[in-house]
Amino acid sequence: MIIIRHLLLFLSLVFLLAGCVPNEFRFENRANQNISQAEVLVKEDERIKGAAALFYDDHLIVGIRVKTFSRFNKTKIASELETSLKELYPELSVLVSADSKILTETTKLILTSKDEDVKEDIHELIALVEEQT
Amino acid sequence: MDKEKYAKIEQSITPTTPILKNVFRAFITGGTICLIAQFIAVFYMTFFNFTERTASNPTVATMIFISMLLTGFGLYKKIGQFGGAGGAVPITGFGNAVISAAIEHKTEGYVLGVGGNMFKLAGSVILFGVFSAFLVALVKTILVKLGVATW
Amino acid sequence: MFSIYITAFVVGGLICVIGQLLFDVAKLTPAHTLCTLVVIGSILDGFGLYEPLIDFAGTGATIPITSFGNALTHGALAEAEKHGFIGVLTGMFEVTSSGISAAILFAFIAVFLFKPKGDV
Amino acid sequence: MVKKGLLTFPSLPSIVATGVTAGPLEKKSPFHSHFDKIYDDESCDAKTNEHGHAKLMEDACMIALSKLGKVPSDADFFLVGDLVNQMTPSNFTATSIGIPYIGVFAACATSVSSMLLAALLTESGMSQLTIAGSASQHNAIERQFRYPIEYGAQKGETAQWTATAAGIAAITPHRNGVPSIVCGTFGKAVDMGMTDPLNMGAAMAPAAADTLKRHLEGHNKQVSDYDCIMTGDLGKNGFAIFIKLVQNQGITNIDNFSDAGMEFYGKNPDFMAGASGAGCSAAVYLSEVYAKLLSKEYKKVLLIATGALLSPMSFQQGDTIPSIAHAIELTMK
Repeated sequence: MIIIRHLLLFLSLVFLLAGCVPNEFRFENRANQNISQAEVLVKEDERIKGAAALFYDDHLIVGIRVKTFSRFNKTKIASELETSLKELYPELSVLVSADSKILTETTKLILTSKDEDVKEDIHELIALVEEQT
Repeated sequence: MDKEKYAKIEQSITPTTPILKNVFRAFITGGTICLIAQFIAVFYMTFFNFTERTASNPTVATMIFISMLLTGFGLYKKIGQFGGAGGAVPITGFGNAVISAAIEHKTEGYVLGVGGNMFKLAGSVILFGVFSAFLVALVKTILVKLGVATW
Repeated sequence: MFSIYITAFVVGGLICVIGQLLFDVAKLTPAHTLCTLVVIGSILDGFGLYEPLIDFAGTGATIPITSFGNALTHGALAEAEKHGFIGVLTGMFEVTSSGISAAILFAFIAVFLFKPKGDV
Repeated sequence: MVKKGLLTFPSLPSIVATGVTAGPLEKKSPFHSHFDKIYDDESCDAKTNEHGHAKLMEDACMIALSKLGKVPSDADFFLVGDLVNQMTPSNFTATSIGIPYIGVFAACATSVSSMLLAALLTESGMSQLTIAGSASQHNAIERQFRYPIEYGAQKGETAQWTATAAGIAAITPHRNGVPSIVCGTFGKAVDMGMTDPLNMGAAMAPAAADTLKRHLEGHNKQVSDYDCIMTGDLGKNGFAIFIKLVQNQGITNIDNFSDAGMEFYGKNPDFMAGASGAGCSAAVYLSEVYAKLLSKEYKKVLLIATGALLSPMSFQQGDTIPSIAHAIELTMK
């Protein structure tokens, strides 16, 4: 019994710590852009079930979560979205990733809004995505 | 008595492999190992700067570390006996093959024993991995140059 | 979020089932089975099918030995895309699988810590 | 009587003493109370498994000799064998024990072939005391023939577990009050095309059936003459096939048949089909069977040790597994 309780505790801890971001759409505008276009584009895509988008300065960073069976194509979905967003916001440097790390980190950036570090964090995320295995 | 006649007798008596049972056990064992690895991967993604893609390296290393402990304490052979391919196919099985061979041949010395025998089971996996990767990449490159395929 | 755990379990389990069928139906030895799976992983990556599987199943696809063939082929293809034929070779030399280095390292550590025990 | 492979010993050489040693896992054997020494360490407190293997054998020899009140220099011949490369454990034992030595290899059938040769030497008057027997050590032999000990390979129901045990017999010219060797049969190597080293019972069963048939016909005996007919290490599956083959030969009464390997671990499923190894049959024959002969529970027994004559290389080269079985008949008057 004790083992089971420990296991349950451990599992719930892992789930919590895993940055269990709920499936919702979060859009944050800190760059005086018209974000509604992006909102429509992301929300209308049926394959996407959650997203966090942050407009900051000249950056647009979007972390998306795709539906389970669309995960096979998630890199393609992300790059498609990236191309369309680039067309919408030609003046911004756009990063779209279906990697859950980007989603959690972007969510964190949106929630803990300390303006000074955001730029640095965004650059870090970009470097992270470009990193090869 | 000829060989064919004996083979018939032998087959009628030797119990058939319980394929369904083995397959089920392999599924459970292999699935559980991958599930544990997924927890570890999420752990690395959450607490360190790893993406889904880059987290796989430390995850694999951690799994092999676990495999080392299980092998050393004599538990991996029990997992292998229960799970069959479920224990052998995950990277932990690769680790088990290398580690078990290494500790087995310690008595012959570190160079000829450990060094020479470490890959006696797992070496073929590396050979065929590298060779098939070479062939596949070569064929694909030729096809792309011919315009038949794209990257 | 939770679905990744389910897909990892199921896909990882199914790859092991293929291995078990190679054991029991095709009567291959463990070494032959693992080699076959590595070659399968490598070929799947040649068709560009393994990476989507990783996206779908996470560790369910990266932990089975098939991912080793995939990693090598992927490295070779990535370089080949940039440098042509010579990239096939350089790409393979560039890829170091963490699986192999971890196995070597931990095996050598294990040599100092453990002794084989012939119990049941 | 001169017949192919058939031996009779009119002078009735006797097995005057036995020494049986075993590893820690062998405490699970229902025969363990008959073993003279059981180690707590699986490599018998030696540096390596191979040294442990040699120690197992050496201690069995010393125990057998001490029961007679003899020292190694009193013995005339030393006939032993094992399964490790070039029989190094036997060679090391022979070095330390210092008796003129003939290495005998018949895989797991060495237990009986060495005793038959010892009986021949005794019968011819060339030997007053011969030490014969065989040994096996699980760790040393598994790694030689199969995988590293800690490797997680799945073994099927037909696989066998190499026993850690040694059985040594001291054989002298006839003495009263101890079991003696009446006759024996050297087997022919039989190959029925079996290739699975994890199902060696199936490879060895035809050899056992062949030797049994030749022994019964050649010495003009019946199955019912014996209190016990015990094969060596066919295991559960091999023994079932052996019984089928024996029944096909027209022998219906199989009540007195048993198999040392199958019984060795008390049919514990952890050990799959049972024990194997050169020490398995030697240990059972020279402890359990010998004790029952001494107590006159058995008057006449036929022991058929079986051996699979494979090497890891022959298996990898895709060769089939030839097998051999040697039979020895013991009586107690």
